[in-house]
Parts: sequence; structure tokens; C-alpha cells
Amino acid sequence: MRKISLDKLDQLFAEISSKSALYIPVDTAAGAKFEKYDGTKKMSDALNTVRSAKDFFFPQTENLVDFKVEGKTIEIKETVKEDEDFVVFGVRACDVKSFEILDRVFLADPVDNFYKNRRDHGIIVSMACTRPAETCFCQTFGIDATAPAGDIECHKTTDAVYLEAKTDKGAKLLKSLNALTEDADASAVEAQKAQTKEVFKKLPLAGLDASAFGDGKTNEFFNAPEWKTLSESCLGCGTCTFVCPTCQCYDIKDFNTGHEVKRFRCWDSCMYSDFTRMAHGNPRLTQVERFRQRFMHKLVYYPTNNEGIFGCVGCGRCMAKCPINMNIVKVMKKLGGNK
Amino acid sequence: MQVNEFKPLIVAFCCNWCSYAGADLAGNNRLNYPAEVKIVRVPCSCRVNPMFILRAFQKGADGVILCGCHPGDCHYTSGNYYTRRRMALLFSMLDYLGIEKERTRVEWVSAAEGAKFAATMNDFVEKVISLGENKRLEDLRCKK
Amino acid sequence: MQRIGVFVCHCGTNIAATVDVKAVAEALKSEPGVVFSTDYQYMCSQAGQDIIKNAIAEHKLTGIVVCSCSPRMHENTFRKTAAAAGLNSYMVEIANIREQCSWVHKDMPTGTEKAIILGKAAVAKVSLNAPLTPGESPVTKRALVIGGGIAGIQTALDIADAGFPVDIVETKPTIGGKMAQLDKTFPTLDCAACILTPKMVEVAQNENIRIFSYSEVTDIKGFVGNFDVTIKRRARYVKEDLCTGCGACTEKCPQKKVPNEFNLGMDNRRAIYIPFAQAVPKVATIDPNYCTMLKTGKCGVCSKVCTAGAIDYQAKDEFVEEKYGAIVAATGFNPISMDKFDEFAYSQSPDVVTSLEFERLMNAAGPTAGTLLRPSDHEHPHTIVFVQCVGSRCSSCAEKGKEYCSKICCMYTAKHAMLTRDKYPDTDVYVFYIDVRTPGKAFDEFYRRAVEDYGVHYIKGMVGKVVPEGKKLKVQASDLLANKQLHIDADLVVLAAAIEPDKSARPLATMLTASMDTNDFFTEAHPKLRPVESPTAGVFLSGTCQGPKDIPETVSQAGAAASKVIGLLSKDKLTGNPCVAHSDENMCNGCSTCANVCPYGAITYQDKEFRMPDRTTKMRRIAVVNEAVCQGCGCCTVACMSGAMDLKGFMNKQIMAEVDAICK
Amino acid sequence: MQEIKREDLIAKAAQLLADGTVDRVIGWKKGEFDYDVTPAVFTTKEELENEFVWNDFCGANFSKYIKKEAEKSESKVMAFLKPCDTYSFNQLLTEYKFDREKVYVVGVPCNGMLDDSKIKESASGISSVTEENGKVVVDTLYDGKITLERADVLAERCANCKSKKHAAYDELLGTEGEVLDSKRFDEVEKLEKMTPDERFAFWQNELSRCIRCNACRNICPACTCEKCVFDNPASGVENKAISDSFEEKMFHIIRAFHVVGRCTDCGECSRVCPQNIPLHLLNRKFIKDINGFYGEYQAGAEVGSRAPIVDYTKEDLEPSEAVERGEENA
Amino acid sequence: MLNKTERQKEQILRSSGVNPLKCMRCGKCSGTCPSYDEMEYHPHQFVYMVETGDIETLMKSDSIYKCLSCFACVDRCPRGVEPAKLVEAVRLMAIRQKDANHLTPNDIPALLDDETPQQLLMSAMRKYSK
Repeated sequence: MRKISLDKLDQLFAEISSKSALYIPVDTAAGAKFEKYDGTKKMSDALNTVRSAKDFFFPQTENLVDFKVEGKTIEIKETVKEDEDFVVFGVRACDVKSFEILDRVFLADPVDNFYKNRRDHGIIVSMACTRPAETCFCQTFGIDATAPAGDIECHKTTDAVYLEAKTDKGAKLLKSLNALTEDADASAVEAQKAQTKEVFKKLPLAGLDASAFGDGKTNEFFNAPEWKTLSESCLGCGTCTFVCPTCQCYDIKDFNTGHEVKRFRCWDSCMYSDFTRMAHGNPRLTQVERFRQRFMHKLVYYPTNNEGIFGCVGCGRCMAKCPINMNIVKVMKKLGGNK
Repeated sequence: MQVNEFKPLIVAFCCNWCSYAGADLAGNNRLNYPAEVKIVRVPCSCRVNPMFILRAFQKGADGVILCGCHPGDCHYTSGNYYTRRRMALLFSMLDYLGIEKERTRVEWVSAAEGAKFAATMNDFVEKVISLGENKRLEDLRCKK
Repeated sequence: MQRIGVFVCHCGTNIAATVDVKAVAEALKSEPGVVFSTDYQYMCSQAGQDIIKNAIAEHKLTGIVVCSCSPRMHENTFRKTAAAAGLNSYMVEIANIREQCSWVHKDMPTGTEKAIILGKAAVAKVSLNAPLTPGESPVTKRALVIGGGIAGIQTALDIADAGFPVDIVETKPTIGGKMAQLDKTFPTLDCAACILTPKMVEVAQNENIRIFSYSEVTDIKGFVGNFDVTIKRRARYVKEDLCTGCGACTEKCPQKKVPNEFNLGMDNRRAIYIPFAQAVPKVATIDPNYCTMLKTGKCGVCSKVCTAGAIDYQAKDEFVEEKYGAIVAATGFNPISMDKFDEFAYSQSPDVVTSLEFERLMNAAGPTAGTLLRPSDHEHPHTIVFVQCVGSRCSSCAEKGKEYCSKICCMYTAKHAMLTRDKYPDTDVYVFYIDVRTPGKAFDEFYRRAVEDYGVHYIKGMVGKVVPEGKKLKVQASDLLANKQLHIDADLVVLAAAIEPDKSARPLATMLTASMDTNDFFTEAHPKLRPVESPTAGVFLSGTCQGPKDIPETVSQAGAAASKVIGLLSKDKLTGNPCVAHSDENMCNGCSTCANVCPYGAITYQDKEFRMPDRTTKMRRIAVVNEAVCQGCGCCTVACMSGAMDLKGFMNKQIMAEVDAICK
Repeated sequence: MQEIKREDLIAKAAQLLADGTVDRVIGWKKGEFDYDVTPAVFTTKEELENEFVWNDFCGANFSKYIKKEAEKSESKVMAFLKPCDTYSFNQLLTEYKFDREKVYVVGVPCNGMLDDSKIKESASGISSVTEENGKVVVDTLYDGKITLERADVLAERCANCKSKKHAAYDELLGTEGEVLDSKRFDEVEKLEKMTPDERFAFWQNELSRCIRCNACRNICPACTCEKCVFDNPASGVENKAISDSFEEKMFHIIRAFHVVGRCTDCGECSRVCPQNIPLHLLNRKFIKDINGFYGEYQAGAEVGSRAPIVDYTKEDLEPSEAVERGEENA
Repeated sequence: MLNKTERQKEQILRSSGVNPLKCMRCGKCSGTCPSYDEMEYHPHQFVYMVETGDIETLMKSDSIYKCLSCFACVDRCPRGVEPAKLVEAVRLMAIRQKDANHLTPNDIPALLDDETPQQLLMSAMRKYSK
């Protein structure tokens, strides 16, 4: 484990950003947000960014291919290009875990080149949590927010940041920063971790249990009458899916610029009435089915296809941002018999 | 004469009954105006949806002008009165968003005002040239 | 995918001198959908049109673009060409490369470049065109005239003369309107009754005309050619078919104290009455507000004296429903109320009268049997002051007067002044005027005669106040030319009250979805070119309901309205403009925004049941455009938020495709 | 603190359910915390007693739910409406969005709602939000009790409340308020006073955060189209996600334009925006312009009123004057 | 730059709020004026003379003090021109030009005689309380 005092953190950022693009969470009027480090920005102390870190690997829109129509001939232009290395600093445990969930979708056969390319070039420097919010429930899914992993795992104390490489990629980066950091003992952060763990036990959602859900529970929940009442208040907007670190659905569309056609993909939301619309229409006829889809996907379908791993990381963003405060916790409690 | 002269792209929506005829009259009288002006014929100025105007800017127009019958002379009696309100509000909003107000204009041109049509277009193109390329309402994807 | 043919015209050298037409034809060849492209000297010539026709057949074209002169010149020509070759005539688009290109640009490269872009825009549009067929609707060959004054009478007579049945609906017990109350008419001084009553009789005798007197229109549905109208026939308690108009009842009726509205309340009539001797229909009417029998059940005198047995105290309002192809509004005018003009003491002195009251005082059938007597003491007035523009041209307070000029006052005041001086040379007649407005045939000569031959004192200036004092009316006025204030002791003051549209016009306009101006005059479809038509198709305007006018003008407008009606009714079917609005019922929200902006009232709403995706059904309010009424301005398409409303021939996607092509 | 008590609302709802006036009640349902209230439909007294809440976080406007519920069945539904909600209610009626007879409106006075995101700026790990002596007391996991001034955490729209008077109701609980002299256009004026460059920078910064989640549109009482042009591939402007900064502007300009004369300034768009974009400043600009150009107009103040955008006078100002006038104000 | 006439006119229009262009020269103001015969220039002439900028003449004329400020002309004018306000504005200009009021309200009682109508008293109050 290495350590750097807080007053030297800027130097660390400067050093990293001199070699590759560096993104750190910064405070803005509209909450914390990952921004490219430009030598002046200060790292945010906020628990989490408003949008998740999935944008780094799976951006909201990205161009897949361009067609150029010249008279009556069509020329196809590939747009995939080799990315440069980049470092994302300060990713919380929940978001780190979300990458694993996305990997299982995008890196499975057939591999998504666009995603893989970014994943290969991205180095994740995580940051352990010390002050979880009342909306946090990552522990429900077995995530230890005090041990966020990533390529390098960080712990921030009152005076220093402790860094520990978790992967080879991380070790390589950390080594390159040796001049700025000093050796430290892993025990230096143990007390803080223990303290944080105690806080986690006291969180209002600490008792939330996902065990009722998971692999093979489709029949049990699919026709539950509660979906109707739960979905009643849903407006069908895409806020939850767009702030969610694990939502991975996308749509592919063409845009005619006048001189060429850009085929791009963009995030889609199962809450939308035209989600997976086919010639006969949307297979999910009303908001009840669309609403069910989102939660069944996170809690049942995904685990069924992925060795029981849940498709939710308990980051609490949807709880904070839903316009009418309907969220996965309420769904789990109602259907899973929690409290 | 400037080198690398900026040639703006101007879309002019003209109502069929007055302004389009006014443009024809400008032609009949051989009154020159810049070729950058391209006219789209609509039945009435009230047919012009704000979306058409934004669409033109998106696709690369540097200025959009809307021409209709003089208030009170609308072929459909009241169409241009609605145009006037809609565009007053739309243009005020564009201005509020910081978009150069000289890029949009409404002008009333009757079928007898060929000279006014040509003069209006000359003036409008000149104003747009002085503003330069449309940057604030452009769609980068549409840039060549 | 469309198969589009492009035809570039040289127009001699008109186009070809500044546009490289061959290059244009060549460039457009590679546009999507274009399968044929050529150029020719004169596309509009027979030979040129043959090229188009042959190409349509040979290349199985589904759409054509002609790059030529303005569509205002030859769009119809090429549409006919296309139709002759079996192509829908709305699959033609014109790129205007003459008036809007070759004639306004000087050099060849510029002109050619622009012409190509205009051509591309036309190709982009035509590739989204859909064949359009004009809608047809049948025409009910019957006209309705609302209002039985001289305007309504003349319109009805002219329509009936052309062989079409006409119904006149009149709220009063008799037709005749305001003209029946007049004494003489300017500028020829014919007696109004002498020229009007023969026409009234003609109406009564015309087999094509039905009169619904003492009736009103209560509901209008439908559209041009197909109006469904409900007419309420108010109970007159006298059977029209039995009453002979002998007048026995009106002489014997014991209720004598009913203000006579025909004489503007200056004398009384009975509870059962015939408004005037030449009334049409000449049928008595019982006034339910005054009839003792109807009010208390005791009397029945009229029933006893009626030898025809026409009295029916049990009569009820009846409703008649009828179909019409055209409706003419001829609701006329009224003088405005003088109650608020305290300065002229109208409410204080019976000797301050309006001009219409003065007409009755001069009229042989009036309350004074034609002798000019003061209403207060029935003495002969020696000094008469006429005040013009009372309530007209008055912009300061809307509740008092009208901002417009009432147009007829100058002339009738000159007439009154002249007639007074003619009959009673011993009277002093003063006319206070702001301007004397006499445009019209023989009008100014008429006014000058009043001044020069009859010695009427015309004074430029306005009366400031009238104060009744003893038997006199103290008139204080300014003489602007002499720069003096005048004080006149008058015996009679006559106010030329402004005129306003009849109060029934506003609710009628609502029923007709016809538009009105702020003064409640009906608006014309076009103020210059379509002055007798309302913007609402099938609705026509006759007389003062459209604006102040005198009798000659009213009669000519009535004839014009009639000719428009005849033109409409002589068609068996109405063929509409196919470029009309259309609402996609699946997207329509039924919010009524489109109907709010439609100048023609072409949009109505209906509840329709929709199958929802989850197999339930839902009733939804949706807009329906009446294609026979829609004129295709497209105002509704922008008002519509959801984009449900679109305009055929100028669809959103077509206009956007043009914009895209221009900006490419 | 709300002047009227939860118990009074429950009693009223229970009474209307009991006497058969209505068979459903639209109200607010308690959540996991004190601040995450959800609109819900209640059908029994028990449900109401267990889950109904009425507190400083009951900001949600029920318009969308009223429309949905009124379409559902022939029977009557009851809705609690705050003064600002009643304007939306009337506006929907003006547009024939539901049958007035199917809704029983109980007006409730409102003392302003709190903005939980403002509370979260000063407190983290919130365990409860209560009120003591007119101040907001937030109990937290880390910093104990934090006391906040109510005015500091009041929602923007409530701080600039336009009316405490209900525009519609069948029955009113508590006392009726007044139409207020609101300062709601101050922010718009501030923007108008900026230079065009500053304004452009301001909006570029704000709108660039848009993630096109559609929350603003889906919550908006005026956005009740069967199919939104931005969802309709045939409209030519559909965009599911924003690929270019142009589309952010396009979406927000057109959305604001589509609600011109229909927006009641309920402020829901700004409340729900996950990116805190001050969308109400767009709508208020239109409202301010309408008031300035065509005379005061409040959408939803009465049912059936004709919005200025679908009306005209012959003396209206020209579009060029409209822009000039904006500058004169500056 | 405005010349003196224009400046005076501008000031009169501004202080009176009257638009003389609305006048259609009907003369009803003069027809209704109770003080007509006392005045050298009559209400309608005020309107016209202000319109043409002939304000010096009006200021020199006694007419400005003969107006009773009864506002009959204002009430009766069909075009809402409000001639009395013009008279008042010219009067104020004249007074201000002299740099002082020649009468204070306290001076008035001494000047009253029994035959002075109440209306005049009222107009005097209006005139000199400014």
C-alpha cells in the first residue's frame, strides 16, 4: 500500500494527467460529476456522482458507422477507433461493481468492440466510502463499500489518501507514481474501515434482503398482482434507467446529416413505450409490464442468466432521482416480504 | 473584395399568395438579390412550424426569414396574425437563449412589393454575413 | 420508392441564359428516385408537354418535377399534362428557376448552382407526395336568408328568380326591416314605402320564397352545401293561414296602451297588432306581454270578433328543421342607445329625438300622420337643430359610442333638413357637422342643394350641450369657422345616432362559426376581393351586418350575395381543394387548439372508441376536419402540439425534406 | 409545516369513500424516508390510515394521475389539490382531457413544499426531517440534528408562489388564500439583462446536462399528447437520446413552445429534473412575454379561456419589436 | 437637437399626457365650454395650437387663466383628447417660467368676493395647489 498526503493530491493528478486523460469527480451546481482534470479542478467529497461512471465505457450515444450516399452509391465508413488510455479516479464500490455487471453483457460473445476497447484502455481508481447515505443499500448485494477494489483501491482519511493496486494495470500505474507516494501499512485504514462498517449496520436500509429474488424466480414474481399497484405512480420517464450504473439497454438509430447517414446507438429505457418496439408494436403493452421488466431484469432475469449475480448495485441513485419516488427498494420490500 | 468570402445559407419561407408572388415580381422586374436565398413555398405564413425554422438551422442554414401577407391582407384572413404571435414569442425565446436575433426575421411582403422583396433579401443577407457562420444553433453532425 | 422524372425548361433564353439547363438536368439525374431527366426549349408548349406525357408512359413515372417558371404560372398546366398521361395531378412539383433564379441572378455558375438546389428540393418534396383527390360533397339546393329587411328581401328575390327555393327568417312579425320605417330616401327622395312595399309583396307572392316571420334561427349544423338549420317559429297566437289581415281584432282589442315599436314608442298600439298597413305577411300577432287573455285568461275579445277563427290562445313555439346549401346573413342594424349621451338631454326631453324617430315624425303613417310636431306638446317646431356624428367616430369610450363612421348620417340628415325646409319654410334648420361625407352618385349635389336651395344652416362644429329650459331646448355649440360659441333656442333637436349591428348577429355568427370584427360586424372572406362572402364557406353577407351602408349599396351587395349563392346552388357537387388539413386520429389529443385557430370553423370534434394496446377500449375526443370547408392554410398544423394535424400537399415531412435538400 | 392536518385529510377522504361519493382517492403515500412521498390511489380507510401522508414533501402534481384515473372507470375519483395543482386541473379541463364530473376535488391549502435536494446540500445521512418552532430539523447519521431555516430549503416554485387561492374545487378544507404578488419573473429578468453571449453561455451550461430522460415532459401536466413528436419517428424530430448540443436546444425550445399559453407555471419540470436544469426559466420567459405583449394571462385560472397563442389582435406587436422589447427590459 | 418650439411642445405633451393628433376637429370641447366667451383661444384652438407648436402665443394669452378646469371638454370629447389637460399644462409652463407663483393659497380668501362662483374657487385650488 502506498500513501500520499492530501496536500500533494494535486501533484498526483497532475502526474497522471500528464500521461493520460484523467477524470475526477468535481462539485458542480447540479451535484457531483466526473470531469476531465485540467490542473485546477478539485476532487469532490460527495458520496457519489449524479450520473454513474458507466458513461466511460458505455456512453449515452456513440456513433457506430457512417454511410455516405453519393448519387446512387453508398460508401460505408467505420468509426471505431483505438482509444487512448484514461484513468477514472474516485469510483465508488457500487459503480466498480457495476462494471462487472456490464462486462457480463458486453464482453460476452459476441463481444462489443466499442465497449471492450474502452474497457481495455480504462484504469479505475476506486475510493472507499466513509459516509454512506440513507439511500445506500449496496450491502444488500454483498458489496463492501469499504473495499471497493478496481484497478487501484483508495482510502481517503483526514490527511492522506492510501492507494493499493488490485490488478496488474493498477500496479503499473501506481508504480509510475512512486516518486510522489510513500509506503504505507495496510493497517492504517483498518480503523476507518471498521468504523464505516459500523455505520453501514445502522443505515435505514441495512436490513434489506434480496434473497427472495434471484436465479429461477421468474414464475414466482411474474404474475404478482402487486406490479399493478407498484407501477401505478410510474410516469414512464427514463430517469431511473439513465442514472442507473447497470442499465445497459440501447437502441440503434440513423441520423441523416444531409451529406451522410450516421448510425448511432443510444441508451434506451424499458420504461419507454417504444422500447423494443417491433412491427406489431411494443411487446409490453402498458406501463405495468414495462415497470415489471425493469425490476424483474435487475432482480430475477439477470441473476438467472449470470450465476445468481443481481443486476443492481444498491447505489441509491434511482431513489434520489425518481420524480415520484418509486424505486427498487419499494419494489423489493413489497414483493420480497421485507418488513 | 474579401478572400474566402463567407456565403451564408438563407432559407426563406414565403406564403403562396403574397410573398411568393412578391418574389416572382422581383424576378419579373429583374431585381437582383443574393443567390444564397432559397425560397420554400408554403400556403400561408401560418403553416411555418417553429420546428421548420430550427430544422433549417440544424441542417446548416445561417439565417431563416419568413415572409407573409401584410397583417389584415392574409388570404386566409387571419393566418399571419397567428404567425405574428408565434414568431414574436419564438424569436424572443431564441434571443433569450443567446441566439443572434438577426438570424431570424419576419417580413410582410405583398404581391406588389417585388422591390421590397429584393431589398429585404439584400438587407437580410448582408446582416447574416456580418454575423458570420451560425454557431449557436448548429448541429455539429451536419457540418461537412 | 417513387420513380421521378425531371424536366428542365429553357424558356427560350429566359432560363437558359443564366442557368446551364443541361447541367441541371444532369445533376438531378443522380438524386434518389430520379429515373429520367431531360431539358427542352419550352416545357409548357404542346411539344414540351408531349415529352412529359411520353416519359410518364415510357419510364412509368410516379412523380414529376418541372424546373421552369413560377408555379403560379404553369403549375396547373403541368398538372393537367400529368393527369392526361394518367398520373395523379398532385404528383407534380415545380422548381421555380425563372422568377426566383435566372431572372434575379446574373452569372451562369451561381444560377446553375441555385437551380440545382431548387430542383433537388422539388425532387425531395415530390418523393414524399401522395396522390390527392379532391373531395366531393352534394349541395342542397335551397338557401336561407336570415333577416327580412331590404338586404334580405333583395337577396331572396334574386335567388328565387334564378329558380332556387329560399327561406327568409325574420324575427319581427313582418318583413321590411328598417327601410319600412323610413319616410323618403336619398338622394332621389322616393318614398321608401313606394319602392319597398312592392318588393315585399313580390316576396310574398314568389313561389320559391317562404317567409318565416316572427321566427329565429336557433341552431345551425353542417357546412357549405349541407347546412342543417333549426328555426324557431314563435307563437303568434294567430293562425297565419287563416288570418285575413282584416284588422278587426286590432281595432277591438281593449288593451290600448302598448308602446308601438314601429313608431319607436312615440304612440301606442293594441296587444293584438299588425305592425303597419303593408306588412307582409299581413297577419295579426298577439303580444303575450300585454294580452289580458294570455296573462289572466279573461278577455277573448279578438277571438270573438275574428270571423276567420284565426285566434289560437293555445299556440306554442314550433321548431322547423330544414336543410340549406347556402346561408345569407342579413341581420341589419339598429341606432345605438342615446341614454348615455346626457349632454344632449335625450333622456330628459321628449323633444330630443333620434333621426329614425324623426323619420316617423315626418312619415304620413307615423304618430303625427306626417305633420311635423314636437312630441312633447304637439306644437310645430320653428327652430330645429340636427347634430351629426352622435356616437360615431367616438373613440374615447366604447360603452357610449362607436369608433367607426356610420356612413349614412350625413346624407339622411341632409335629407331631413331639406324636407323640413321644403315642407315648413318658416323653420330655421341648423346642422352641426364635423365633416360632411358625401361620396356617392349624386350625393354631394344633394347636400349642396340643402345648403344652396333650401337654406339649411350648416355649421362646422359640434354641439356641446343641450339643456331643456321651459319649452325650449338651449343648444350650446361652437362654430369653428366663425370661432364663436353659439347659443340657439331650439324647439326640436335631432340626433344622428350611430348605427350598430343588430344584437342577434353575434349569436348567429357563433352558430355559423363565421368571424366578426370587434364591432360585431361580420368579417368578409377578403375585404377587397371577396366582400360578400364570409370566411366560412357557404355563408354570405348582405347589407349592414357587414358594415354601415345605405340603401343603394345594400341592394347592390344583396344582389352580389345572391349571385354568389346562385353560383353555389347551381352546382350539383362541390369539389374541394385537396390540399386540406387532415388529423391523424391515433395521435389527436382532442384538445381543441386547432379549432381555436381555424378561420373557417372546419374542425369539429367527435368521441371515438379506440382499441388500446392492452386490448381495452377507450373513448377519446378527436378532431375531424371537414374537407369541404377547410381552405388549406395550415394554421392548425402548427397549433397542433402532437403533430396529428397535417396539411395534404404541404405535409410537415415534405417541407422538412425541402429544407433538408436546400441545406444539404 | 402545513396548516391543515393529515388526520383532517384522511377523515375527509374516508367520509367520501364511505358515503359513496367516490370510490378512489388520489393522495400521497409515505415512502422509506420522510421525504420520498409517492402519489398513489387509495380505496379504503385502512389504506389511508396506514400509508397516507400529508407533509412538507407532498409537492407532486396529480394532473397526470387524475387524467389516468378519470379514464379508467365510470365512477368518481377524489383528488386532493393544492392551489397550484388546481390551475393544471383547469387547464386539462380546458383541453377536454377528462370529464369534470368524474373527479371530486378537495382543495387543500398549502404552506409551501420543501425541496429535499436543498436539504441534502446541508445534510447527509438523513434519518428524519421534522419541524420544530417553524424551523426544519434534520436528524442525520453523522452530524446529529441540523436545524435549517424553512425559507432556505423551500422549493423554488414555493418561494415564488403565484397563488394560494384555488382555481377549482368541489370542497375546500381549511381557509382559502389569495393570489400572490410573486417575484417569479425576477430570475428571467436577470437573464434578460445579460448580454447575448452570457445568456448563451448560461443556457449552454444548463442544457448540456440534459440526459433526455423525459422526466420533465412526463410529469408536465400540459404534456398530455397521445404521442409526443419527440417519440414519433414520423415527426422528423424524434430523438431518443441527445447526440448533439443542438438537440438539447431543439427539445427544450419546442417543448416550451408547445406549452406556451398552456403552462400554468406549476414548476414540476424543474422539480423532477435529475440534472437540476432550471427548466421553469424557459416557461416563465414565455409567460412573461405573453403578459408583456398581449396582456396578463394565467393558464388554468379559468376553464375554457383562450390562450394568447391561439388568439390575436390586429394591433399585435411585430416579432422584431418583441425582440427589441426584450432588450429594452434589460 | 430640438429647437425651442419643439422642446416646449414635447414638454407640454409629456406633462399633459395628451395626444393632440387624436383630435378630429369636431369642436365639441368648445361647444361645451362654459368659459368660451372669456377666452381668447378656445379649447379646440389649444389642441390645434399645441399640435402646431404655437405655445408661446398660448402662454401669453389670458385664456390659460380663464379656463375653469371644469373638465367638461375632457368628459365630452369623443376622441378622448382631453383639452383641459393641455390648458393646464400650458398654464403650468407659464407659471414655472416666471419662476414663482404669484399667488399662494393663503392669498385667495382676500381676493374672493361674494359673487365668485364656487366652481372658480375649486379651479383656483386646483390651479395653485401644485
